[in-house]
Amino acid sequence: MAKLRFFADIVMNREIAMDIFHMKLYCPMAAKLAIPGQFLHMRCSDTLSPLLRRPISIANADERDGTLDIIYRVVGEGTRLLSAKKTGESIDIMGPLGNGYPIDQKVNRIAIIGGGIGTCPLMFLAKKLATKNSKSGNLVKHSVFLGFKTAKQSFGIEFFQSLGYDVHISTDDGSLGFKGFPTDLIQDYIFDVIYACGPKPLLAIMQAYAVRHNIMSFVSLEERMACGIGACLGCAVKMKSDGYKKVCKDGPVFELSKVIF
Amino acid sequence: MAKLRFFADIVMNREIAMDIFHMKLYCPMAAKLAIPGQFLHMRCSDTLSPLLRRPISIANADERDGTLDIIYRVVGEGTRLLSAKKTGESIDIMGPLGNGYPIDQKVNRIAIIGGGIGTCPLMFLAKKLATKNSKSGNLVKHSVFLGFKTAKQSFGIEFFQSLGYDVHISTDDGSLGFKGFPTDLIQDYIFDVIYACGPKPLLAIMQAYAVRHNIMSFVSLEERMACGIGACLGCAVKMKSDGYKKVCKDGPVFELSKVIF
Amino acid sequence: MNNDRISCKQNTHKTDLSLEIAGIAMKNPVMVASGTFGFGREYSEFIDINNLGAIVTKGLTFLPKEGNPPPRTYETPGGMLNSVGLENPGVENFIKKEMPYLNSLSIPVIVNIDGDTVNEYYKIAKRLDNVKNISALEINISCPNVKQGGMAFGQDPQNAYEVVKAVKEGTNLPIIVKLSPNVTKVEKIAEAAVSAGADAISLINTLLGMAIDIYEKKPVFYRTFAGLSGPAVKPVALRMVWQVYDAVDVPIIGMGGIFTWQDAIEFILAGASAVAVGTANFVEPQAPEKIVAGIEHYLKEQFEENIRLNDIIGLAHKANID
Amino acid sequence: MNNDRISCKQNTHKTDLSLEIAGIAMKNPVMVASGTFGFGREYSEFIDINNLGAIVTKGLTFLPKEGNPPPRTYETPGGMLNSVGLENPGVENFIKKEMPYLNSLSIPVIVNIDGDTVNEYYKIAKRLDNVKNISALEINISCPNVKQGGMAFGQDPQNAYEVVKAVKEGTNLPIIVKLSPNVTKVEKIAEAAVSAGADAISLINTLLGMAIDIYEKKPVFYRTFAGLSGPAVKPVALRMVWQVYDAVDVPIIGMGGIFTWQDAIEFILAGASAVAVGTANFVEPQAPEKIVAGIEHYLKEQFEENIRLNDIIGLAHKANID
Ligand SMILES: Cc1cc2nc3c(=O)[nH]c(=O)nc-3n(C[C@H](O)[C@H](O)[C@H](O)COP(=O)(O)OP(=O)(O)OC[C@H]3O[C@@H](n4cnc5c(N)ncnc54)[C@H](O)[C@@H]3O)c2cc1C
Ligand SMILES: Cc1cc2nc3c(=O)[nH]c(=O)nc-3n(C[C@H](O)[C@H](O)[C@H](O)COP(=O)(O)OP(=O)(O)OC[C@H]3O[C@@H](n4cnc5c(N)ncnc54)[C@H](O)[C@@H]3O)c2cc1C
Ligand SMILES: Cc1cc2nc3c(=O)[nH]c(=O)nc-3n(C[C@H](O)[C@H](O)[C@H](O)COP(=O)(O)O)c2cc1C
Ligand SMILES: Cc1cc2nc3c(=O)[nH]c(=O)nc-3n(C[C@H](O)[C@H](O)[C@H](O)COP(=O)(O)O)c2cc1C
Ligand code: FES
Ligand code: FES
Repeated sequence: MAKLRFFADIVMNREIAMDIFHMKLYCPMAAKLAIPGQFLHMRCSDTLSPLLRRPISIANADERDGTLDIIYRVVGEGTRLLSAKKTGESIDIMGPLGNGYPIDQKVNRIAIIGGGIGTCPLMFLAKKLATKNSKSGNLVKHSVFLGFKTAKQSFGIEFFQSLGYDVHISTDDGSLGFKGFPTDLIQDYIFDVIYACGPKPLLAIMQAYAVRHNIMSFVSLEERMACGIGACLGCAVKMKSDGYKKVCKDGPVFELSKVIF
Repeated sequence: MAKLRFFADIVMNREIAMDIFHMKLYCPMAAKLAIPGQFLHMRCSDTLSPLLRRPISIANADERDGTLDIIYRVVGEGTRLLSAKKTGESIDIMGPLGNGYPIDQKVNRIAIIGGGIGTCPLMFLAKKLATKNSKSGNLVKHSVFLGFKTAKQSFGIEFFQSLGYDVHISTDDGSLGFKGFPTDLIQDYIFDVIYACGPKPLLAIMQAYAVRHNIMSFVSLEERMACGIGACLGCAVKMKSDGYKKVCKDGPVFELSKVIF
Repeated sequence: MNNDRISCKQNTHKTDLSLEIAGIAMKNPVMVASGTFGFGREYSEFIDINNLGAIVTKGLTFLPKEGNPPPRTYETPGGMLNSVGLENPGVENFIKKEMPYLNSLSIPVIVNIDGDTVNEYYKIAKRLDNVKNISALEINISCPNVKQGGMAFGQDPQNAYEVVKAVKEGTNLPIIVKLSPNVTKVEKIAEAAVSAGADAISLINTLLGMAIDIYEKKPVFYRTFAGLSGPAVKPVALRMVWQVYDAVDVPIIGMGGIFTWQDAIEFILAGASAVAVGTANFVEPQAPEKIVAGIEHYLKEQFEENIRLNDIIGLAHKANID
Repeated sequence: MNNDRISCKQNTHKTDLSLEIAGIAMKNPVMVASGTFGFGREYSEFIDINNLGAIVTKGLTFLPKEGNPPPRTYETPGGMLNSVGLENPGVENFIKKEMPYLNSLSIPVIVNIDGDTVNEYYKIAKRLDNVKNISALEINISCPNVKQGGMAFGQDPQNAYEVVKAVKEGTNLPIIVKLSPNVTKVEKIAEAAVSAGADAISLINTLLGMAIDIYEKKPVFYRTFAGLSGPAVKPVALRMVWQVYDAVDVPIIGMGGIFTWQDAIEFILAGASAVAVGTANFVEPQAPEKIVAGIEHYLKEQFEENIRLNDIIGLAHKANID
């Protein structure tokens, strides 16, 4: 019985864009188990403030060197404390948790679309898809659409490019790439499968798009969590049928067409 | 109107004995105002845990270089967080607070007696008394009696010696100096004034001793504090007459004979 | 107060943590609180559930319940608010889908039940009466997150009396009544529950609280109010355990903000025969296991040999009398 | 609900924080809570007291009161327990020794009063009636830390009614009634207080809690129970302000765990016309000043020009109805 709870060593923790931090953790067991779309449930402090753990997507995992990467934006107390942690400290994590993106589809044209911090799980996904494609000799170019508030808050672009993806960038203020939203860019293309993560308005537009073009789509959702493992029923998200699902256990990845926004 | 609240820079913070830390703060205004027996009311965390400030005696103050020293034992959450602070961080303090030891007595034979962490305010006191004596040309040797649990937890001994005091040491386990309590050592001597700080049993014995020999004595007391400035009436200590006094405002230094233990 | 609320099975170990509450034999006094541990399965990836004293399930209603719209949780200083709204599969699905796993455990299973009406409580109790491997029912008369029933039953002695009476009629299982802290005199509700036949009292359920989103300018929760739990509520929970211990003679299961073994000992000294860990599970899944070890250590360190847990229940009341 | 609980003096500034509660003209809605600010003098070394909306004194009894034995305070997760026991110099010493300093302030002075009996409340009110520069009396019917009176008056509508009635007979000053949160239905007590003539309601006083020293094996406090305050209680306090706002038509002074301006805004949106800062003063003496600045900033950022504080009081109730 695997105990999915670890004290991971912080190998690196640095700011990679405005308020965006990249933390590398040494945790061989979790690195081995992780699949794209899963998350870590992290204790940000060893005091009672903040009390609850914080869910953060796995942005990369390297089974060989036993490390996991996360990328997070400082938005409140928990992430502020995370950002103050130093190399060499250890951190209490539960995970990998959640279901992850299904990547076994035999498809040609894949679109990955992310907004802001929603980019994080997509990085790990992109890497796995690239590995799978190079193995299977599938050389079709896949597209990535990323949206950021502003150039200063952008990250990950070179990562996707280095994997061979065709990367399209937009920013709200036009300081980098197209001025607008990534959903504006994707409207010109057609795909067999879409993987998405980002703010709700972006996902709602993608849902309409995917339904219109009848494209199989998977989305990673966010909801406030307490336990992170399906025990408290705290992270409910309403589905078109079947009532509420738990983001932490049934998700965070869902079929986009089934979600009610 | 002086605002007794500062964000002081941590110049140094290191373990000087088992679980005992020495922190040096740069805070010129507080260093200038401080007198022996006063304390700082320190915020140990910038989160809500722990919530309240922690009172810590001023163990030294150097007006010329603008620094204050504190020495503290790690006993709980607040002091644990203090001990984790790094040079260069700043810390939120209120102070100097409280009344301080009266040192204007024209006396010849002074005894300083402290137990454990109670030694801290006595260090600053000893320095002030030494300066005063060297100024006034008073060359009488004063005595210091210090008790510690064990040698590993002892500190400050050289400090008192370097100031020219006659230092008597005891430890509970006999690992340094006399095996027993500092109150055992003092029984052989007679003094004009006694300054004490330490655990209640020590102070109670000293009270009996001082009353028996009719020696003017001052003691610094501890009590749980909320505000630290006399506003909440939380730090009450019962006096033989006059009801309750506030340790933070009326004290922490009181005439030993008046206290009910 | 009496010492025979629980009878301890003496064994050869020096510290014996085993006890019997309302006929439920437990190997230690540490349970998990309803609604914080699902139906057990999820936490099996993090702790060995058979190390617990007992497991208490998520609250069950007669029919399945969908629960409240999100958000359902919200962090507060030292605590959290929840408005799950008793999402649960209903009693039949529970028996079919959850009991098989619970049957595989070697520890007592306590089923938490909830109803909109006195009759619903009766019906669930009756339905569960002949289900194997259920050790006791915990009647939740204190859920703040539902439209009807719930807490209203726990805020009035007469209502509490009626619910307990009805459940007693429906089942021969031992009955634990779970009290709401949102009352003027919790001991009055406890007395009513005991007079209706409660075999044990558990407390506290969540304190009624709320939060407002200052940018949306509206309550965070759909039902406006939600239940406050976690370390923040511990002082209140402890006080209520103390008051109920002074008022009734059945065993008490204490909960509310228990995080460490020191917290658990406070509850035991205040009069709790057993304790339940709730919110702490979310933060520290090993909290219950650590608490068992801590209690054992405390007993060994603070008392002479052959001390039984029994001997220290409510001990702080005696100090008080002196 | 009505918008005319408070009448705002419009001035030329874009955001006007001034208000009038029960006839007390305040330049902003941020007060300090009774018992956390002494008689004002102490904090003058840390903030400019004249920047506050009003000052509320430590609770006064008719005769001097010695208070409880130590310890009187104890830290809890996100909060603290206190058992000061209303140590105070009594009404005569207050007038002689504390009023001269309070007279020197330019802000309203509200005197918190407490009694063992209805008659004691009456006597204090009468004695203070003709003292100059007192803007209002806050009747504390909710102190948990005394042997007699105190909270007992605040846990029963009839008792509350009688105390308020008596105070009204003793004085022409505006009357604020301070409620206890340790009740089943706080709105019932509020209604009783208003029907007896309360000009405003303040809440919450401390939640009744306790702590146990597990090594001494006895309660930490001499009186066993003590009062819980600080951020831990905020969700409960906010909920009660919301309930009382729905029940009565007099202005509400909200308090309980307010630390930041965001907390204060939550209370205002829930229905508080003014807020009081208590425990936070101990940790962050500048909390009240920062809250004033934060409220001003929020109004400017979130609303159109010329918004008045008045316009946002209870605003979250409207969102709720939609
Ligand atoms: C499955 C999942 C994966 C995520 N992956 C990432 C990631 O890779 N990088 C990243 O920067 N952020 C990610 N988030 C969002 C991240 O969890 C929040 O930003 C974080 O919890 C904020 O904590 P805080 O204390 O800094 O902020 P606060 O606002 O102070 O947090 C208060 C409470 O609200 C919760 N909360 C706040 N924002 C969110 C949110 N967006 N989603 C869920 N709960 C929230 C917190 O967990 C906490 O309980 C993810 C969220 C989920 C659910
Ligand atoms: C005037 C004064 C001067 C002091 N000077 C020193 C000093 O120079 N060095 C030093 O190491 N300690 C000193 N102390 C004791 C120090 O304040 C406590 O050790 C410290 O507050 C413990 O905090 P904690 O969070 O680590 O422990 P915890 O036990 O977790 O603290 C919990 C609560 O109890 C209070 N508390 C715990 N122990 C004491 C105590 N002995 N006295 C008062 N309150 C206490 C804390 O302030 C806090 O509110 C002094 C105390 C006072 C009153
Ligand atoms: C998310 C959540 C769900 C809960 N669901 C239930 C429930 O279904 N039935 C019940 O009796 N209590 C329920 N409770 C209350 C807990 O069992 C417990 O009484 C309360 O949380 C106090 O304990 P704690 O502070 O340790 O969490 C729930 C609490 C939480 C936090
Ligand atoms: C140390 C202390 C003393 C108090 N004394 C009084 C008092 O004399 N009269 C009173 O009405 N309330 C008193 N209170 C209650 C506060 O005024 C306030 O209602 C309560 O603390 C909640 O607010 P807070 O969480 O901001 O502290 C006291 C609170 C504390 C912490
Ligand atoms: S966070 Fe507890 S069920 Fe998802
Ligand atoms: S700590 Fe508040 S009066 Fe001393």
